[in-house]
Order: sequence, then structure tokens, then C-alpha cells
Amino acid sequence: MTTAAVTLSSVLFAIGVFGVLTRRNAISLLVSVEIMMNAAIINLVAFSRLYEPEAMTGQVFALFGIGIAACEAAIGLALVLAVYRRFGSTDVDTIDLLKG
Amino acid sequence: MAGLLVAMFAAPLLVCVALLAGGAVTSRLDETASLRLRSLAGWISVAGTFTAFVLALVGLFAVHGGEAPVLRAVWFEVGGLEVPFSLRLDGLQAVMALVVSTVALLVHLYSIGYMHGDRDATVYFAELSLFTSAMLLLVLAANFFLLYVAWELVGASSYLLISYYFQRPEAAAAGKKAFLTTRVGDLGLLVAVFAIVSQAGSFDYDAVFAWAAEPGFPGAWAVAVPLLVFAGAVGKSAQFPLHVWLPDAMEGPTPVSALIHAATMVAAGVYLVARAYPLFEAAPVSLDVVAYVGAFTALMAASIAVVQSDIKKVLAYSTISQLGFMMAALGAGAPSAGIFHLFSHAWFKALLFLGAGSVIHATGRQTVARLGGLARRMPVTAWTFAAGGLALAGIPPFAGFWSKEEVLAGLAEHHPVLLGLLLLAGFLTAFYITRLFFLVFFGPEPADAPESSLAPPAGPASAAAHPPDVADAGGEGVWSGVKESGWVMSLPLVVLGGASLVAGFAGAEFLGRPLQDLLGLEVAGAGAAHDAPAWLPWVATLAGFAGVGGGWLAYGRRSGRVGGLGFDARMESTLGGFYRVVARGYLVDEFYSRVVIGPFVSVSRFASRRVDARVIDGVVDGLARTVVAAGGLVRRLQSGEVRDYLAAMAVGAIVVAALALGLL
Amino acid sequence: MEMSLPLTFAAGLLWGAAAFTIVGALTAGLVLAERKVSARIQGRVGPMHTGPHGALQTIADMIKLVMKEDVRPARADATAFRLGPLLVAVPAILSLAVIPFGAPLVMRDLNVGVLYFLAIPGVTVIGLLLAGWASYDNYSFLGGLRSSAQFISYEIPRSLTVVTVVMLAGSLSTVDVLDAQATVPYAVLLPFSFFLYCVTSLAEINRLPFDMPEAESELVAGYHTEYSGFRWALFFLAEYAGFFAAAAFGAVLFLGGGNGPLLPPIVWLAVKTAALLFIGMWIRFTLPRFRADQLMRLAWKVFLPASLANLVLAALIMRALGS
Amino acid sequence: MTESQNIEQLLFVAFGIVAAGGALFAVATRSLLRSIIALGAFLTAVAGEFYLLAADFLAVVQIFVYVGGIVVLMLFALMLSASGVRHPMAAIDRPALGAALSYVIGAGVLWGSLTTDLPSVGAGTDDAVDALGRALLGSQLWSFELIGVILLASVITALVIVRRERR
Repeated sequence: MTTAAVTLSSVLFAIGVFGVLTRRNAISLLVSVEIMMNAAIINLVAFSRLYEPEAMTGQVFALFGIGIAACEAAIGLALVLAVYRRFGSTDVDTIDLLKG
Repeated sequence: MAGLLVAMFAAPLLVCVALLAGGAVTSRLDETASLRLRSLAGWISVAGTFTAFVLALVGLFAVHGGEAPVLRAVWFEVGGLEVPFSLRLDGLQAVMALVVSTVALLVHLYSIGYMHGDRDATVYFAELSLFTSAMLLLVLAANFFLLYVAWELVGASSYLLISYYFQRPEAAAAGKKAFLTTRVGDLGLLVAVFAIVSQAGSFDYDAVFAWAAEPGFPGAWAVAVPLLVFAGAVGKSAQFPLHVWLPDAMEGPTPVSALIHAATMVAAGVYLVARAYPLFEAAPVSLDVVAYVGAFTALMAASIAVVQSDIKKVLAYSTISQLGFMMAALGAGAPSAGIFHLFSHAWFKALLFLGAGSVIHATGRQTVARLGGLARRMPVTAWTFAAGGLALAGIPPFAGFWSKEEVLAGLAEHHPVLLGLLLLAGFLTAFYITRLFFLVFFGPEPADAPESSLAPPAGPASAAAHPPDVADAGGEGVWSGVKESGWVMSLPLVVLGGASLVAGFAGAEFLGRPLQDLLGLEVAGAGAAHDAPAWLPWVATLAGFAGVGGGWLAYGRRSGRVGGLGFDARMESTLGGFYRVVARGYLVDEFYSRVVIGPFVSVSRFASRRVDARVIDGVVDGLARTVVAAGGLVRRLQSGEVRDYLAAMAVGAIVVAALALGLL
Repeated sequence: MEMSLPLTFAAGLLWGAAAFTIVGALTAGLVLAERKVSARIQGRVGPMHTGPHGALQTIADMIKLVMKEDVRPARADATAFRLGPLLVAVPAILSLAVIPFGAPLVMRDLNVGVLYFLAIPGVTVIGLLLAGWASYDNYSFLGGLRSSAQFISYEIPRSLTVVTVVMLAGSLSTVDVLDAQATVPYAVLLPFSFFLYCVTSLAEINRLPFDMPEAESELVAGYHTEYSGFRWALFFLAEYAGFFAAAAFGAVLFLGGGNGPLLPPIVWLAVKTAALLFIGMWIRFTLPRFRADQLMRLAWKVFLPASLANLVLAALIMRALGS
Repeated sequence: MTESQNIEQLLFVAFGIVAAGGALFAVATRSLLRSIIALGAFLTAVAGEFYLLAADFLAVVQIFVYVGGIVVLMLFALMLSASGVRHPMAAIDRPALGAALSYVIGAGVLWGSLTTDLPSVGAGTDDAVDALGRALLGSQLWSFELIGVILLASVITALVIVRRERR
């Protein structure tokens, strides 16, 4: 099952990278980033079971990862809204000025 | 118990952080919440300081019960040097913590009244809490590194508070001056800390003192280290020649002056010397330096205070002078006398400042020539001020009498000359505080007021003759709107008044000197404090009474006729040029601006106009042109498109991973 | 009861099928009960004609609903429009899985059962948003946004309140929580938690006085304005399934669930759940509705602080009593 | 290898296929709304994987926070910004570059993890929730508190960013 887990996680990570590189919508970018994040978390959980099932370090880390993802989504989406108000679009390619 | 130490300084710090964060959030999000927070800020920070006060009280009893709390933790490690975060509470620290937290508590409370309606009250209380926290950390630190960190924090927060009214150029300049002047001393302390850790191999007080007590203590370091430490103390405690910042620091809000420039921060220098006393003991010559600097400062500042015309400046010079007393006692080998004087001085000087603040708050003026006859209007302020003044003058049984007695007794054996200087300073002290008291609270109301203090207000006719010195209430009868301050302001006055009356007994000889026992500072060889000549108390008391009496004769008795200031004019005409020199602080500031700042400015001007503008700028401009040209070539990489950057990042990640795995 | 995984899986499928049927029947019963109760409160008699005392009225209504034409607005997003009601109904039914109806009658004694019950209905929000958005209608869209905002806001104080129960029981398993109440139900030990749970639950399941999102007077029918027929019935089903689940869960968490003398556990649970359901209906026909902004202010400025205070207080008391 | 472990593996693969399919759909579809719904499906499948990896608590938290929280947040952002409605999303941009880079990265990660000598599967603990609780309030307490602080800070930041300027 470990092999399955790392394979799945690699595949998901690659899908996330693909999304980040090819999508132009800011929310889509966030979606892709969440996919990459989950790929990493799957690895953490799988390895937590492998190495130190009692210490729970991997699961704790995964939990923190989920927490950080929540923060990231909150701020990221707030930025998306702010950008939308200013540029009328959430397409990251329209945002190419350092000063709005 | 270690938690107690952390909680003590953390409570005000938390308040500070909470206020700043709350202020930042509410001012951005919600106007009404911001207003509400501003009106609550004072009470929030009173709660924080009150916590610290209670903990300090608990700590004091714990120390008295013989179990001093200690906290030891490693802060960080740099190349094998372990920097500890260690706190402890011994007798000296417990007394200091109590003084700091009590005065801070009263000042916070008082500030609620004083700063009422101020636009930036939230920031003010956050800064005040930050200062309290830093000061407590300074007191609680158990190693020199942490001490230095707290020392700088105290300096920085004091800078913020002095220049609180930063829209006023004088306040901004005063903050800068205080910061830079104390920096000169701080540099000494910093070098001392470096020297200590390089020579003793540790920051810990105990380890350093053990190093200093070694028989083969190296000679050059033995003298240099305490002198460098003393340089720091000279800066913070405003001793000659670095005292010039303290009078200017009076530009800050008056409660700040009471907290920082009377009771706590300026006392930090005294605390530092007492703390590092084993270092000084190892080199007697450094003790002599401390004693002479202290005694000289005491006399010099006392003489300046006699002729000052600003109520807060008088108190500022008085503070410098009293700090000189403390330093002299420390230098003479009587550290517990010095700390005892610090202890009692904290109460009555804070009281005097808060009283002055009460007057300023009520009248909007602070020049003595434009004050007078306030005793009827503000009885609580007047009588508590009188208590503080008597304590300062050293009139028994007020606090100052007992501690000044100890200081003088400490000097009696080895330093007869300094003893004489300090007796003279004591006489001047009594004189100037009496002068101040009568000029402010008795005598006629100022010239722009009706003749009788009971008469109804006259028209605004004569008000225009005197330009307002702070913010005049307007042209109505001058004192008509003046009344006693509210309870949040008068309660601290009353509490401090009581303390000024009784605090002295904590170290009184006939009670067995409980405070000095607690401090545990007595030096092995110095029994001097206990067998001073029998005539000394009488002479000292006599000097005090003489000063008070002289002050009354000069300013109190005939005040009705010549407006109290007549004696000032007589002094000026008798002493002539000398009077003006003294009034300008013996021209120390002028000396600095001519000898230090002037040349410095011309060198700087040369550097900026010639060297910088021509040579360096030429090189930089040339470089810049090259870079601009090169940038034009690379500019195309900066498309501003997020995904291009992401792609570049991905490629970079692949390359880095490949390198790390040894594939490239 | 330790079962091998495939067996569990099969049992789960069975439970799922059973649950849908049971919930359908329950909804029919609850709707009838609600109509009768409201009639009593308002001094009417309620449905009387279909069946004895109108007992078959809701069955007839359901048949009518299923037979109706499934209308979809022309510009609606088809996938989202279909997905919405499903995402609302399925979690409501799924949440029943961890309720211990009696010794063997719990589908899965998850060791995180309580958390599961709180988490699963969260998915409903997605359904609400989709339904409102996909209808391509301002009323629906506003209703969807309001419902989900309300749901999210009340989810927080509700979860915080349930934490006190978890602390007291020392377990996240619903069965353990039930066992811990063998002597005293938690409603006695944690009365304030019980109160908070009841009120926030009412808000979570969009019932009066918190049924703002579907307030007929201003939003027509909220997120399900554009729905009809079977899809509308799904919303209806979900609402009553949620109502039932919240009541049953409340009975388990605070009233000792199936614990009671003489009668079998399932009866006790039914009695307690019915009592809570009745109170819910009673409130619905007694209190007026809140305004949208009042509702949100209530959640963030009253219930959130109250539940936090309740949590801290409960923790302190437990600490002090050393349990 | 027992029968139940076999079934577990089967389920793991099944969930994995759902997850990968959901992820692929999420990055490939042109409708942002569907992309987010697919993300929800993907996250739910990942929660299933967590359950199979003996992390029950994480599975429920995944649903609670990710599906019930982040996906909802994204839907809100989508609906409030109305992007994808007024501005239909562009097709996938530069697919070749993305495919190449993601292939290299994915293959590299996979190769790295498969060539590492992984131990065989250890059994999960019986009371994972208990152990997790002890870890969170014990050895990991500081990190736990820190996460709380970060969350608070990000909530405030988000509020400040989104708040409309007063005119």
C-alpha cells in the first residue's frame, strides 16, 4: 500500500503542477495548489503509519498542513476578490503591474 | 515559580501587543470600535500592570521567605556560545520590581485622567505598557546579555514616549537627543558586555561575579569593565557629563516623566551599578570614579535647579541631583544606602511629577512665573506636593530623610570632601523645592489674573500680555476654571503621598533596616554606614531645615508683595553673569554644540558636499548607468506574468533537485 | 462489534438503502406531525380528509410531487442544477450513520463519530450554493448565499458547544458518549451547552426563527425557488432528515439517548427525540423570524462568544473538579 | 496477507482512481464551477484514503475543513467575483510546456520515492485519536498554538484585504 500511496501522491502532484503551469485563472491556480498540497499530505499520512505509528508526527504535520491550507485559501481568495474589484477579472495574466 | 517571572514582564507586554493589534484592526475596520478601544485602552493596560504589581508583591514575599524563583533556559546558540534566557528574583530585584510595578500602576491609572480624550491614547498606553514590560525584564534579567537587550528596549520605548507629541518639533528633538545621548553610554555598556563574555566566558551574573572575585583577576580588565559599565549607567541615569538629555525629555507627557524620568528608567543606571557591584569592588578606583561623578552631579544639578523657571525642569534637575546622591553612595561603598535612596526617591519624585502634571493638566501652564496661588483651588495636589517636597528636602519623618541619612553616613568615613558637597547639595535641594512649592501654590495668582484669588474672574484684558506657554485656557480670569483633578489622578497622588511619608521606615535604623537586609548588598569591608559620626544626622537635618527656612524667607513670607519672583531677580542682579551661566545648565549643552557637534557637522558637511556628491556619487552614477544598460537587456525576462515565473520556478526546482541528487 | 471490512462495506450499502427509505417515511410522518401541531397551536384542525384524521395526506402530497414535471430554467447550469439537491440530501442522510439507536443499531461506531456528525452536514453548504447559483435567478442566488453564510456562521458555535460534551465524555465516539451518560444525562451537567446546542441547531437546519434563507415574503422560496417535483422533494426530505438528525443527536449527546429504565433503548431514544422535535415545532409556530443582518450579528456577536465562554467555563470547572 | 487487507488495497486503488480523476478534471475543465466541484470530489476521495491509512481523525478533518470550508470559500469567491461567467475561462494555455514540466517533476518524485528503501507497512495504532490528541497537546503543543496564531492572523488579513475602502 505504501507503493500505491507514493505513486498516487506523485501523480497528484504532477497534476497539480500541470494545473499551476497551464491555468490562467487565479482561483484555478488555488485549486491546483490545493491538489499539490493534498499530494504532500497523503505522503505524510502514509509515512506516519510506516515509521512512527505511535508518535503521530506525520498525522500532526498533516493536520497542520490542512490548517495552513485553510489560511492560504482565506488570504488567497481575499486577494482574488480584491484583484477582481480592481481589474474586473481574476485572470492572473491581466495583473502584470506592480502598482494597481 | 519560574512562571511568575515570565508572567510579570509578559503581562504588560501582552497588553501592549493586544492594544497595538486591536488599534490597527479597529482603526482600519470600524470607527466606533476604535473609539471604544481608545477609551478602554487605559483600563486594559491598568489591568496588565496590576497583574505585574500583584506578581511583584508575591515575588517579594517569596524572596522574603527565602525561596527566590529562578528561570533558566537556553535562548539561542551561536558557534558554541550559549546565550541564556535566564531570569531570577533576589532581594535587590524584588525591591526594584516592586518599585517599578507600583509606580507604573499608579502612573497608568493617573494617565487615564491625564490623557483623557487624546487622539492616540491607544498608542500611548501601548507604549507605556511596553516600557513597563521592558523595565521589568531589565530588573528580572539574570545575565548581562538579557540585561542589555532590556536596556535597549527601555531606551527605545522611552524614546517613543518622550517624542509622543511628535508633531511638536521640540518633542521630536528631545526624543532624538535622549536616544543619542544615552547611546553614548550604552556603547560603553555594550563593549563591557562583550568584554565580559570574552573574558569570563559567560553572561550569567553569578559566573561573571565569580570571575571577578578570582584572586588573579587581570588588572586592565578589572578597571576597564566596571568603568564601561558605569558609562552605561551615566547615560541612563543622566549623570554628568551625559545628563543633558533629561531636562529636554520633559517634552514628553508628564506621567511619562514621572514614570521614566523619576522613578524607573533613570534609576536603571543605579540598579546596574548595584547589580554589577562585585565588578566594581574588584577595582576600588572605579568606585572612586562613581563616587566623584555622583557627588559632583548632585551638587551641580541642585544648583541649576534653584534657578530654573519651568516647573518640570526644576524637577528634572532635581532628579539628576538625587541620582547623583545614589551614585555617590554606591561609589562610597554603601550600595544598600544607594538603593534605599532609590527606593524612597521613586515614591516622592513620582509624586512630585504627578503633582506637577496635575497642575499642568488643570492650568495648561508650566512656567512658575505664570503660576501661583493654586493651593486653594487644588488642595489635594498642593498637600501631596508638600509631602513630596518635604520628603525630597529630607525633613524627618518623611522618606527622604531616612535614605539621605544613610547615603551621607556611607560617605562619612572615607570621603569627607564629598560629604561636604552633598550636605551643600542637600541644602540647595531643600531650598529649590521650597521655592517651587511657594511659587506654584501660594502667593498671588499670576499677573494676568485678578488680585485676589477669591475675586470673580475679570475680563481678558491683561491676558494677551503673556503669550501662552503651552495651551492657555483662554482669556477668562486665569484660575476661574481650575479645579482639582478627578479621582483617577488624585488617587495616585494620595497613595504616593502616603508612601512618601512612610516608605522611609522600610530602611530606618531604629527598625533594624529591614529593606537593607532584604537587599543583601552589604559589602564585607564596609561597616561605615553603621558607625557614622553622631553629629551627622543633626547637621544633615539642619541643612534641610535651613534650606526650607531659606526658601520660605525668600519666596513664602513676602510673596504677597513681590509676586514671589522678587528673590529670583535679586539673585540675578547679585550674581550677574554667573546666574545666567547656571540657569543655562553651566553651558554644557553649548559646550557640546560648539566642541562636539559643530566640528562634527562641518566634517559631515565636507563629506556630504565634496566626498559624497562628487567622488562617491560619481562612482555610483557610473555603476548605475552600466546597470541600467544591462537591465535593458534583461528586462525582457520580467514579463510580469505570474505563470512565466511559476514555470521558471518549476525548472529551477528540477535543476536544484537534479543537482542535489548528483545527476548533473 | 468487530466486522471485517468487506462485511462492513456490504452492511453500509444495506444501511444506505434502508436509510433512504426510513428517512422518506420519517419525513412523511414529520410533515404530518408538523401540520397537526401547527394546527393545534393556531386553533385549527389541520388536514382531515385523506385517511383517518388526514393521516395519509402527506403520502398523497409525496405522490403528487414525484409525478410533477421537473422544470429547469433555460439558462441554468444543468450539472450544478442537478447536483445541488443531491449534495443537500445525501449528507443529511449520511449523518444519521453514527447515531446509536440502540445497542446493535448503530451503523458505524466511528471513533470520531461526533466530529463526523458535525463535519458531514458541512457538505450541504456546497449543495445550497450550487442550487442557488445554478438556478440563474436573483432570489435563488441570494437565498443560497444567505443560507450558506448562516450555516457556516452557526456551525462554529455549534461545534464549540459540542466540544464540551466531548471533553466531559473523553471520547469522540457517539457510543462512548452515550455510555458516559449511564447515570446522569449531560443536559443536567451542561445545561448551558444543551441550550446553545438546541438554538444553534435550529439555525443550522434553517428552521424558524432562523429560516431567513427561505423567507417567503422577500425571497420567494430562497435557493429552491426554481425547483419543482422530485428535486424539490429532495430539499424537503433533506430539511426533515436534518431536523430529525439534529434532534436525535441532541437526544444522544444531552439526554442520554437510549438510556432509561424498563423500556428498550430504541423506545427511549424515540421518546426523547420526539420531545425535542415537538419543541422545535412549537418554537416554529410561536416565534417571529429574524432579519438577515440580525441573524448574522446574533451568530458572531452573541453565540460565538457565548459558546467560547461556555467552553472555557466548562473546561475550568472540569479542571477544578478534577474529572 | 489477509482477505480484509486485500479489500483494503482494492479500496485504496479505487479511491485513488477517483482522486486522480477528480484532480485531472479539476485542472482540465474549462468551467471554473465544475473545476471546484471536481476539487470537492477529489478532496473527499483523499479523505477516504486517509481513512484507509488508519487516520480516521484526519479523514473527518479533511471533510470538515477542506470540503466544508475551503471548497465553500472558493465557491463564494467564484460567485462574488462572477469570474467564469462574465469572462469564460481561456482554454489550457501552453499545454506542452506544462505537460513536459509536470511529467519531469512527477516522474522524478515517483522515481525518488520508489527507489528509496521504504519499510513494509506498519500497523496503525489502535487509538489513533487518543495518540493524536496527546501529541497535539504534548510534544507538538507549540506548533499547535502557532497554527492558531497563523489562522487568526490570516483571518484578520483576509478581512482587511477584502474590506471595501470607505469613500
